[in-house]
Amino acid sequence: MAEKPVIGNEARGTQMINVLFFGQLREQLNTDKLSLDTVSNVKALKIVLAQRGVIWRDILASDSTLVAVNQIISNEETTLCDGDEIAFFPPVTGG
Amino acid sequence: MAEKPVIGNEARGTQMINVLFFGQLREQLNTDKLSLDTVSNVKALKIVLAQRGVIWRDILASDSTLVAVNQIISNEETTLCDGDEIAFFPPVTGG
Amino acid sequence: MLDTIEVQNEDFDMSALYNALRHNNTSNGAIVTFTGLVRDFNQGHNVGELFLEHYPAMTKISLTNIVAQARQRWTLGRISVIHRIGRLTQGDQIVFVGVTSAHRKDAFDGAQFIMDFLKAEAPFWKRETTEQGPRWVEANSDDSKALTKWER
Amino acid sequence: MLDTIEVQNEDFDMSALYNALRHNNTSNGAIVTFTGLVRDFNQGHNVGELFLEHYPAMTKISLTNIVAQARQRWTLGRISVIHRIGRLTQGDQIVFVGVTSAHRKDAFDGAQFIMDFLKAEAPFWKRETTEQGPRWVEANSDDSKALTKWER
Repeated sequence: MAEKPVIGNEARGTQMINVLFFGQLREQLNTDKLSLDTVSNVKALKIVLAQRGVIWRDILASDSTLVAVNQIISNEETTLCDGDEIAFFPPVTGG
Repeated sequence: MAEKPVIGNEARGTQMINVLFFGQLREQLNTDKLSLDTVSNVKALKIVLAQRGVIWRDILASDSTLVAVNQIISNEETTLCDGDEIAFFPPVTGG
Repeated sequence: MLDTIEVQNEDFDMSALYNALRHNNTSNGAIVTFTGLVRDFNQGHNVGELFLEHYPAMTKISLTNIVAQARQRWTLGRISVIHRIGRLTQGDQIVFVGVTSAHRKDAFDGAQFIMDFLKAEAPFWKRETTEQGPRWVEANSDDSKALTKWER
Repeated sequence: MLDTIEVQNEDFDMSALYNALRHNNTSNGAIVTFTGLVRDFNQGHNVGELFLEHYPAMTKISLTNIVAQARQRWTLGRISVIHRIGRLTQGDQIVFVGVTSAHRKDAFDGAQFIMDFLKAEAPFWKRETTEQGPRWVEANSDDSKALTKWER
Protein backbone atom coordinates (compact mmCIF):
# COMPACT_ATOMS: atom_id res chain seq x y z
CA MET A 1 0.00 0.00 0.00
CA ALA A 2 1.72 3.19 -1.15
CA GLU A 3 1.50 6.10 1.23
CA LYS A 4 0.64 9.33 -0.51
CA PRO A 5 0.05 12.16 1.93
CA VAL A 6 -1.75 15.19 0.55
CA ILE A 7 -1.88 17.44 3.55
CA GLY A 8 -4.92 19.63 3.94
CA ASN A 9 -6.83 18.22 0.95
CA GLU A 10 -10.40 17.04 0.99
CA ALA A 11 -10.57 13.29 0.40
CA ARG A 12 -14.27 13.08 -0.41
CA GLY A 13 -14.95 11.93 -3.98
CA THR A 14 -11.45 10.47 -4.35
CA GLN A 15 -9.98 7.08 -3.36
CA MET A 16 -8.62 8.66 -0.22
CA ILE A 17 -9.37 9.07 3.46
CA ASN A 18 -8.77 12.02 5.79
CA VAL A 19 -6.94 11.32 9.03
CA LEU A 20 -7.08 13.85 11.89
CA PHE A 21 -5.14 14.12 15.16
CA PHE A 22 -6.25 15.97 18.31
CA GLY A 23 -4.98 17.06 21.70
CA GLN A 24 -1.61 15.86 22.91
CA LEU A 25 -1.39 13.42 19.97
CA ARG A 26 -1.41 16.27 17.48
CA GLU A 27 1.56 17.83 19.27
CA GLN A 28 3.47 14.60 19.77
CA LEU A 29 3.08 13.68 16.08
CA ASN A 30 3.41 17.30 14.96
CA THR A 31 0.55 16.59 12.56
CA ASP A 32 -3.07 17.68 12.55
CA LYS A 33 -4.30 16.20 9.28
CA LEU A 34 -3.24 13.76 6.54
CA SER A 35 -4.92 12.52 3.38
CA LEU A 36 -4.02 8.93 2.60
CA ASP A 37 -5.04 6.23 0.11
CA THR A 38 -8.08 4.35 1.38
CA VAL A 39 -7.29 1.15 3.30
CA SER A 40 -9.64 -1.65 4.39
CA ASN A 41 -10.07 -0.88 8.08
CA VAL A 42 -8.66 0.99 11.09
CA LYS A 43 -6.14 -1.76 11.80
CA ALA A 44 -4.68 -1.46 8.28
CA LEU A 45 -4.55 2.32 8.68
CA LYS A 46 -2.54 1.96 11.89
CA ILE A 47 -0.03 -0.28 10.09
CA VAL A 48 0.43 2.33 7.37
CA LEU A 49 0.85 5.16 9.89
CA ALA A 50 3.24 3.14 12.09
CA GLN A 51 5.75 3.22 9.24
CA ARG A 52 6.22 6.93 9.91
CA GLY A 53 8.38 6.25 12.98
CA VAL A 54 8.67 4.92 16.51
CA ILE A 55 6.54 7.63 18.07
CA TRP A 56 3.73 6.93 15.56
CA ARG A 57 3.96 3.21 16.21
CA ASP A 58 3.90 3.64 19.99
CA ILE A 59 0.99 6.06 20.05
CA LEU A 60 -1.12 4.00 17.66
CA ALA A 61 -0.41 0.82 19.64
CA SER A 62 -1.42 2.41 22.94
CA ASP A 63 -4.65 1.15 24.51
CA SER A 64 -5.46 4.69 25.56
CA THR A 65 -5.50 6.09 22.00
CA LEU A 66 -9.08 6.46 20.79
CA VAL A 67 -10.28 6.39 17.19
CA ALA A 68 -13.44 7.82 15.63
CA VAL A 69 -14.60 7.01 12.10
CA ASN A 70 -16.92 9.65 10.64
CA GLN A 71 -17.29 11.17 14.12
CA ILE A 72 -18.38 7.93 15.79
CA ILE A 73 -16.16 6.18 18.37
CA SER A 74 -14.87 3.07 16.57
CA ASN A 75 -12.27 0.30 16.86
CA GLU A 76 -9.62 -1.57 14.83
CA GLU A 77 -12.20 -3.71 13.04
CA THR A 78 -14.17 -0.73 11.73
CA THR A 79 -14.06 -0.80 7.92
CA LEU A 80 -13.09 2.30 5.94
CA CYS A 81 -14.43 3.72 2.66
CA ASP A 82 -13.29 6.45 0.27
CA GLY A 83 -13.89 9.86 1.79
CA ASP A 84 -14.07 8.66 5.40
CA GLU A 85 -12.79 10.91 8.17
CA ILE A 86 -10.73 9.05 10.76
CA ALA A 87 -9.62 10.82 13.95
CA PHE A 88 -7.07 9.62 16.49
CA PHE A 89 -7.02 11.24 19.91
CA PRO A 90 -5.91 10.75 23.50
CA PRO A 91 -8.42 10.05 26.31
CA VAL A 92 -10.89 12.91 26.42
CA THR A 93 -10.88 15.37 29.33
CA GLY A 94 -13.95 17.54 28.90
CA GLY A 95 -16.72 18.16 31.39
CA MET B 1 -50.57 0.51 83.78
CA ALA B 2 -53.39 3.02 84.28
CA GLU B 3 -54.16 5.22 81.32
CA LYS B 4 -54.58 8.84 82.30
CA PRO B 5 -54.94 11.11 79.24
CA VAL B 6 -54.36 14.80 79.86
CA ILE B 7 -54.93 16.23 76.41
CA GLY B 8 -52.87 19.22 75.40
CA ASN B 9 -50.67 19.26 78.50
CA GLU B 10 -46.88 19.42 78.55
CA ALA B 11 -45.44 16.18 79.95
CA ARG B 12 -41.91 17.41 80.58
CA GLY B 13 -41.01 17.38 84.30
CA THR B 14 -43.83 14.94 85.13
CA GLN B 15 -43.99 11.12 84.98
CA MET B 16 -45.75 11.41 81.66
CA ILE B 17 -45.09 11.23 77.94
CA ASN B 18 -46.62 13.20 75.07
CA VAL B 19 -48.01 11.23 72.13
CA LEU B 20 -48.68 12.93 68.81
CA PHE B 21 -50.51 11.81 65.65
CA PHE B 22 -50.03 13.19 62.13
CA GLY B 23 -51.48 13.01 58.64
CA GLN B 24 -54.17 10.49 57.88
CA LEU B 25 -53.63 8.84 61.29
CA ARG B 26 -54.67 11.99 63.09
CA GLU B 27 -57.94 12.01 61.15
CA GLN B 28 -58.61 8.27 61.47
CA LEU B 29 -58.01 8.37 65.25
CA ASN B 30 -59.61 11.81 65.57
CA THR B 31 -56.77 12.67 67.94
CA ASP B 32 -53.75 14.92 67.52
CA LYS B 33 -52.17 14.71 70.98
CA LEU B 34 -52.36 12.70 74.23
CA SER B 35 -50.47 12.86 77.51
CA LEU B 36 -50.10 9.43 79.10
CA ASP B 37 -48.26 7.88 82.04
CA THR B 38 -44.74 6.93 81.06
CA VAL B 39 -44.31 3.31 79.90
CA SER B 40 -41.11 1.33 79.32
CA ASN B 41 -40.87 1.37 75.54
CA VAL B 42 -42.76 1.93 72.26
CA LYS B 43 -44.13 -1.61 72.29
CA ALA B 44 -45.69 -1.06 75.74
CA LEU B 45 -47.14 2.26 74.55
CA LYS B 46 -48.79 0.54 71.58
CA ILE B 47 -50.42 -1.98 73.96
CA VAL B 48 -51.84 0.86 76.06
CA LEU B 49 -53.14 2.73 73.02
CA ALA B 50 -54.63 -0.41 71.42
CA GLN B 51 -57.09 -0.59 74.34
CA ARG B 52 -58.79 2.50 72.91
CA GLY B 53 -60.48 0.47 70.18
CA VAL B 54 -60.20 -1.61 67.03
CA ILE B 55 -59.10 1.26 64.80
CA TRP B 56 -56.30 2.13 67.24
CA ARG B 57 -55.20 -1.51 67.43
CA ASP B 58 -55.18 -1.92 63.64
CA ILE B 59 -53.30 1.30 62.91
CA LEU B 60 -50.66 0.65 65.57
CA ALA B 61 -50.18 -2.94 64.38
CA SER B 62 -49.68 -1.85 60.76
CA ASP B 63 -46.17 -2.24 59.34
CA SER B 64 -46.61 1.03 57.52
CA THR B 65 -47.18 3.12 60.68
CA LEU B 66 -43.97 4.96 61.62
CA VAL B 67 -42.94 6.08 65.08
CA ALA B 68 -40.52 8.81 66.13
CA VAL B 69 -39.24 9.25 69.70
CA ASN B 70 -38.03 12.76 70.45
CA GLN B 71 -38.13 13.53 66.71
CA ILE B 72 -35.93 10.58 65.72
CA ILE B 73 -37.32 7.67 63.69
CA SER B 74 -37.50 4.75 66.16
CA ASN B 75 -38.98 1.28 66.59
CA GLU B 76 -40.87 -0.89 69.12
CA GLU B 77 -37.75 -1.58 71.20
CA THR B 78 -36.97 2.11 71.73
CA THR B 79 -37.16 2.84 75.48
CA LEU B 80 -39.18 5.77 76.79
CA CYS B 81 -38.52 8.25 79.61
CA ASP B 82 -40.61 10.86 81.40
CA GLY B 83 -41.19 13.86 79.19
CA ASP B 84 -40.49 12.04 75.90
CA GLU B 85 -42.41 13.06 72.78
CA ILE B 86 -43.61 10.08 70.75
CA ALA B 87 -45.18 10.61 67.32
CA PHE B 88 -47.09 8.07 65.23
CA PHE B 89 -47.62 8.80 61.57
CA PRO B 90 -48.37 7.18 58.21
CA PRO B 91 -45.69 6.77 55.51
CA VAL B 92 -44.36 10.22 54.67
CA THR B 93 -45.11 11.79 51.28
CA GLY B 94 -42.96 14.92 51.10
CA GLY B 95 -40.50 15.88 48.37
CA MET C 1 -21.78 26.00 58.82
CA LEU C 2 -21.87 24.95 55.19
CA ASP C 3 -25.43 23.64 55.29
CA THR C 4 -28.61 25.58 54.56
CA ILE C 5 -31.68 23.67 55.74
CA GLU C 6 -35.03 25.43 55.59
CA VAL C 7 -38.70 24.50 55.92
CA GLN C 8 -40.82 27.38 54.69
CA ASN C 9 -44.09 28.51 53.17
CA GLU C 10 -42.44 30.88 50.69
CA ASP C 11 -41.25 29.89 47.24
CA PHE C 12 -37.48 29.62 46.70
CA ASP C 13 -35.25 31.15 44.02
CA MET C 14 -33.25 28.47 42.21
CA SER C 15 -30.86 31.07 40.85
CA ALA C 16 -30.00 32.47 44.31
CA LEU C 17 -29.58 28.96 45.73
CA TYR C 18 -27.30 27.97 42.87
CA ASN C 19 -25.20 31.12 43.23
CA ALA C 20 -24.80 30.47 46.97
CA LEU C 21 -23.50 26.98 46.20
CA ARG C 22 -21.11 28.28 43.54
CA HIS C 23 -19.80 31.62 44.84
CA ASN C 24 -16.22 31.62 46.25
CA ASN C 25 -16.10 27.85 46.05
CA THR C 26 -13.41 27.09 43.47
CA SER C 27 -12.30 23.94 45.31
CA ASN C 28 -15.58 22.26 44.28
CA GLY C 29 -15.87 21.52 40.58
CA ALA C 30 -19.25 19.78 40.68
CA ILE C 31 -22.73 21.06 41.60
CA VAL C 32 -25.77 18.78 41.47
CA THR C 33 -29.26 20.12 42.12
CA PHE C 34 -32.62 18.42 42.41
CA THR C 35 -35.90 20.32 42.27
CA GLY C 36 -39.28 18.71 42.91
CA LEU C 37 -42.39 20.32 41.40
CA VAL C 38 -46.14 19.77 41.79
CA ARG C 39 -47.19 17.55 38.89
CA ASP C 40 -50.52 17.88 37.13
CA PHE C 41 -51.27 14.17 37.41
CA ASN C 42 -50.63 11.73 40.25
CA GLN C 43 -51.88 8.22 41.08
CA GLY C 44 -54.57 8.35 38.42
CA HIS C 45 -56.02 11.77 39.25
CA ASN C 46 -55.62 15.27 37.93
CA VAL C 47 -54.18 17.34 40.73
CA GLY C 48 -55.52 20.82 41.42
CA GLU C 49 -53.86 21.92 44.62
CA LEU C 50 -51.71 20.36 47.29
CA PHE C 51 -51.57 21.06 50.98
CA LEU C 52 -48.29 20.05 52.61
CA GLU C 53 -48.54 19.32 56.31
CA HIS C 54 -45.56 18.47 58.51
CA TYR C 55 -44.41 17.66 62.07
CA PRO C 56 -42.86 21.01 62.89
CA ALA C 57 -40.67 19.91 65.79
CA MET C 58 -39.14 17.12 63.70
CA THR C 59 -38.80 18.29 60.10
CA LYS C 60 -35.58 20.27 60.46
CA ILE C 61 -34.05 17.65 62.79
CA SER C 62 -34.87 14.95 60.23
CA LEU C 63 -33.37 16.89 57.31
CA THR C 64 -30.28 17.75 59.39
CA ASN C 65 -29.76 14.06 60.24
CA ILE C 66 -30.09 13.05 56.60
CA VAL C 67 -27.55 15.69 55.54
CA ALA C 68 -25.16 14.53 58.30
CA GLN C 69 -25.42 10.94 57.06
CA ALA C 70 -24.63 12.07 53.50
CA ARG C 71 -21.55 13.94 54.78
CA GLN C 72 -20.33 10.77 56.52
CA ARG C 73 -20.49 8.76 53.31
CA TRP C 74 -19.08 11.21 50.76
CA THR C 75 -16.74 14.19 50.66
CA LEU C 76 -19.19 17.02 50.14
CA GLY C 77 -18.76 20.79 50.07
CA ARG C 78 -21.90 22.88 50.47
CA ILE C 79 -25.37 21.45 50.93
CA SER C 80 -28.74 23.22 50.68
CA VAL C 81 -32.09 21.62 51.42
CA ILE C 82 -35.28 23.68 51.17
CA HIS C 83 -38.71 22.13 51.67
CA ARG C 84 -41.94 24.04 51.35
CA ILE C 85 -45.11 23.51 53.41
CA GLY C 86 -48.69 24.75 53.12
CA ARG C 87 -50.73 25.36 50.01
CA LEU C 88 -49.12 24.64 46.59
CA THR C 89 -50.46 24.45 43.08
CA GLN C 90 -49.52 22.85 39.72
CA GLY C 91 -45.95 23.54 38.64
CA ASP C 92 -44.96 25.04 42.02
CA GLN C 93 -41.55 24.19 43.43
CA ILE C 94 -41.81 21.89 46.48
CA VAL C 95 -38.26 20.89 47.35
CA PHE C 96 -34.69 21.84 46.44
CA VAL C 97 -31.55 19.84 47.19
CA GLY C 98 -28.17 21.21 46.08
CA VAL C 99 -24.80 19.57 46.74
CA THR C 100 -21.28 20.61 45.76
CA SER C 101 -18.16 18.45 45.75
CA ALA C 102 -14.70 18.24 44.24
CA HIS C 103 -15.95 15.09 42.52
CA ARG C 104 -18.92 14.55 40.26
CA LYS C 105 -19.86 11.13 41.63
CA ASP C 106 -19.91 12.37 45.24
CA ALA C 107 -22.15 15.31 44.29
CA PHE C 108 -24.60 13.04 42.40
CA ASP C 109 -24.66 10.37 45.12
CA GLY C 110 -24.97 12.91 47.92
CA ALA C 111 -27.92 14.69 46.30
CA GLN C 112 -29.73 11.46 45.40
CA PHE C 113 -29.14 10.00 48.88
CA ILE C 114 -30.59 13.12 50.53
CA MET C 115 -33.67 13.03 48.29
CA ASP C 116 -34.19 9.28 48.78
CA PHE C 117 -34.10 9.58 52.58
CA LEU C 118 -36.14 12.80 52.57
CA LYS C 119 -38.84 10.93 50.62
CA ALA C 120 -38.78 7.97 53.04
CA GLU C 121 -38.23 9.60 56.45
CA ALA C 122 -38.82 13.36 56.57
CA PRO C 123 -42.22 13.96 58.22
CA PHE C 124 -44.19 15.69 55.47
CA TRP C 125 -47.62 14.61 54.24
CA LYS C 126 -49.40 15.77 51.09
CA ARG C 127 -53.13 16.18 50.78
CA GLU C 128 -54.34 16.68 47.19
CA THR C 129 -57.38 18.44 45.86
CA THR C 130 -58.64 16.26 43.01
CA GLU C 131 -61.77 16.27 40.85
CA GLN C 132 -63.16 13.74 43.36
CA GLY C 133 -62.37 15.99 46.34
CA PRO C 134 -59.47 16.10 48.78
CA ARG C 135 -57.46 12.99 49.62
CA TRP C 136 -54.19 12.08 51.29
CA VAL C 137 -51.46 11.14 48.84
CA GLU C 138 -50.50 7.49 49.12
CA ALA C 139 -46.86 6.71 49.79
CA ASN C 140 -45.07 5.33 46.74
CA SER C 141 -43.55 1.89 47.28
CA ASP C 142 -40.69 2.93 44.97
CA ASP C 143 -39.63 5.37 47.67
CA SER C 144 -38.90 2.66 50.23
CA LYS C 145 -37.28 0.50 47.52
CA ALA C 146 -34.99 3.43 46.63
CA LEU C 147 -33.27 3.08 50.02
CA THR C 148 -31.94 -0.40 49.20
CA LYS C 149 -29.50 1.31 46.82
CA TRP C 150 -27.77 2.82 49.87
CA GLU C 151 -27.51 -0.32 52.02
CA ARG C 152 -24.01 -1.48 52.82
CA MET D 1 -37.31 18.68 19.68
CA LEU D 2 -37.05 18.56 23.45
CA ASP D 3 -33.24 18.55 23.52
CA THR D 4 -30.95 21.58 23.67
CA ILE D 5 -27.37 20.62 22.84
CA GLU D 6 -24.82 23.42 22.46
CA VAL D 7 -21.05 23.75 22.20
CA GLN D 8 -20.10 27.38 22.70
CA ASN D 9 -17.46 29.87 23.82
CA GLU D 10 -19.93 32.01 25.77
CA ASP D 11 -20.87 31.45 29.38
CA PHE D 12 -24.33 30.06 30.12
CA ASP D 13 -27.06 31.28 32.46
CA MET D 14 -28.09 28.54 34.89
CA SER D 15 -31.28 30.40 35.75
CA ALA D 16 -32.42 30.63 32.12
CA LEU D 17 -31.56 26.97 31.51
CA TYR D 18 -33.49 25.90 34.61
CA ASN D 19 -36.52 27.98 33.64
CA ALA D 20 -36.51 26.44 30.16
CA LEU D 21 -36.58 22.97 31.74
CA ARG D 22 -39.37 23.94 34.14
CA HIS D 23 -41.69 26.25 32.18
CA ASN D 24 -45.00 24.71 30.95
CA ASN D 25 -43.83 21.27 31.98
CA THR D 26 -46.20 20.23 34.78
CA SER D 27 -46.10 16.58 33.72
CA ASN D 28 -42.48 16.37 34.95
CA GLY D 29 -42.11 16.64 38.73
CA ALA D 30 -38.33 16.17 38.87
CA ILE D 31 -35.47 18.31 37.55
CA VAL D 32 -31.83 17.30 38.06
CA THR D 33 -28.98 19.57 36.99
CA PHE D 34 -25.23 19.10 36.95
CA THR D 35 -22.82 22.00 36.54
CA GLY D 36 -19.07 21.52 36.14
CA LEU D 37 -16.77 24.40 37.15
CA VAL D 38 -13.03 25.10 36.75
CA ARG D 39 -11.42 24.06 40.04
CA ASP D 40 -8.47 25.89 41.55
CA PHE D 41 -6.49 22.69 42.09
CA ASN D 42 -6.16 19.62 39.87
CA GLN D 43 -3.75 16.66 39.81
CA GLY D 44 -1.35 18.29 42.28
CA HIS D 45 -1.14 21.73 40.63
CA ASN D 46 -2.75 25.07 41.19
CA VAL D 47 -4.68 25.86 38.05
CA GLY D 48 -4.61 29.36 36.58
CA GLU D 49 -6.40 29.08 33.26
CA LEU D 50 -7.78 26.34 31.09
CA PHE D 51 -7.99 26.11 27.34
CA LEU D 52 -10.66 23.72 26.11
CA GLU D 53 -10.01 22.31 22.64
CA HIS D 54 -12.42 20.03 20.80
CA TYR D 55 -13.06 18.11 17.56
CA PRO D 56 -15.63 20.47 16.05
CA ALA D 57 -17.17 18.05 13.53
CA MET D 58 -17.73 15.45 16.24
CA THR D 59 -18.64 17.19 19.52
CA LYS D 60 -22.31 17.81 18.85
CA ILE D 61 -22.74 14.38 17.21
CA SER D 62 -21.16 12.76 20.27
CA LEU D 63 -23.36 14.66 22.74
CA THR D 64 -26.47 13.94 20.63
CA ASN D 65 -25.67 10.20 20.65
CA ILE D 66 -25.19 10.20 24.41
CA VAL D 67 -28.51 11.97 24.96
CA ALA D 68 -30.24 9.49 22.61
CA GLN D 69 -28.84 6.57 24.61
CA ALA D 70 -30.11 8.13 27.84
CA ARG D 71 -33.58 8.49 26.30
CA GLN D 72 -33.59 4.81 25.36
CA ARG D 73 -32.89 3.74 28.95
CA TRP D 74 -35.17 6.06 30.94
CA THR D 75 -38.40 7.98 30.47
CA LEU D 76 -37.06 11.51 30.26
CA GLY D 77 -38.76 14.84 29.51
CA ARG D 78 -36.51 17.74 28.53
CA ILE D 79 -32.73 17.51 28.26
CA SER D 80 -30.18 20.33 27.97
CA VAL D 81 -26.46 19.85 27.49
CA ILE D 82 -24.18 22.88 27.15
CA HIS D 83 -20.39 22.51 26.89
CA ARG D 84 -18.04 25.46 26.65
CA ILE D 85 -14.79 25.59 24.65
CA GLY D 86 -11.87 28.02 24.54
CA ARG D 87 -10.29 29.95 27.37
CA LEU D 88 -11.70 29.52 30.89
CA THR D 89 -10.52 30.58 34.31
CA GLN D 90 -11.02 29.52 37.97
CA GLY D 91 -14.64 29.18 39.01
CA ASP D 92 -15.94 29.45 35.41
CA GLN D 93 -18.79 27.21 34.36
CA ILE D 94 -17.64 24.51 31.88
CA VAL D 95 -20.59 22.20 31.39
CA PHE D 96 -24.30 22.03 32.19
CA VAL D 97 -26.53 18.98 32.02
CA GLY D 98 -30.21 19.32 32.93
CA VAL D 99 -32.80 16.53 32.78
CA THR D 100 -36.50 16.48 33.65
CA SER D 101 -38.68 13.46 34.26
CA ALA D 102 -41.93 12.40 35.91
CA HIS D 103 -39.76 10.34 38.24
CA ARG D 104 -36.87 11.37 40.46
CA LYS D 105 -34.76 8.29 39.83
CA ASP D 106 -34.99 8.62 36.05
CA ALA D 107 -33.92 12.27 36.23
CA PHE D 108 -30.92 11.45 38.47
CA ASP D 109 -29.86 8.44 36.42
CA GLY D 110 -30.31 10.25 33.10
CA ALA D 111 -28.21 13.23 34.17
CA GLN D 112 -25.44 11.10 35.69
CA PHE D 113 -25.37 8.80 32.65
CA ILE D 114 -25.00 11.76 30.29
CA MET D 115 -22.17 13.24 32.38
CA ASP D 116 -20.38 9.88 32.71
CA PHE D 117 -20.42 9.28 28.95
CA LEU D 118 -19.60 12.92 28.16
CA LYS D 119 -16.50 12.57 30.38
CA ALA D 120 -15.45 9.31 28.69
CA GLU D 121 -16.37 9.85 25.03
CA ALA D 122 -17.08 13.46 24.05
CA PRO D 123 -14.02 14.82 22.19
CA PHE D 124 -12.90 17.69 24.42
CA TRP D 125 -9.36 18.14 25.75
CA LYS D 126 -8.23 20.50 28.49
CA ARG D 127 -4.88 22.25 28.60
CA GLU D 128 -4.07 23.90 31.92
CA THR D 129 -1.87 26.85 32.72
CA THR D 130 -0.07 25.91 35.95
CA GLU D 131 2.78 27.47 37.94
CA GLN D 132 5.06 25.07 35.99
CA GLY D 133 3.68 26.23 32.63
CA PRO D 134 1.03 24.77 30.32
CA ARG D 135 0.25 21.08 30.28
CA TRP D 136 -2.44 18.75 28.97
CA VAL D 137 -4.80 17.49 31.64
CA GLU D 138 -4.43 13.74 32.18
CA ALA D 139 -7.54 11.64 31.86
CA ASN D 140 -8.90 10.44 35.19
CA SER D 141 -9.12 6.64 35.46
CA ASP D 142 -12.27 7.12 37.59
CA ASP D 143 -13.98 8.39 34.45
CA SER D 144 -13.63 5.11 32.59
CA LYS D 145 -14.53 3.18 35.76
CA ALA D 146 -17.71 5.27 36.06
CA LEU D 147 -19.08 3.61 32.90
CA THR D 148 -19.18 0.16 34.52
CA LYS D 149 -22.15 1.42 36.55
CA TRP D 150 -24.16 1.55 33.32
CA GLU D 151 -23.26 -1.88 31.91
CA ARG D 152 -26.13 -4.33 31.54
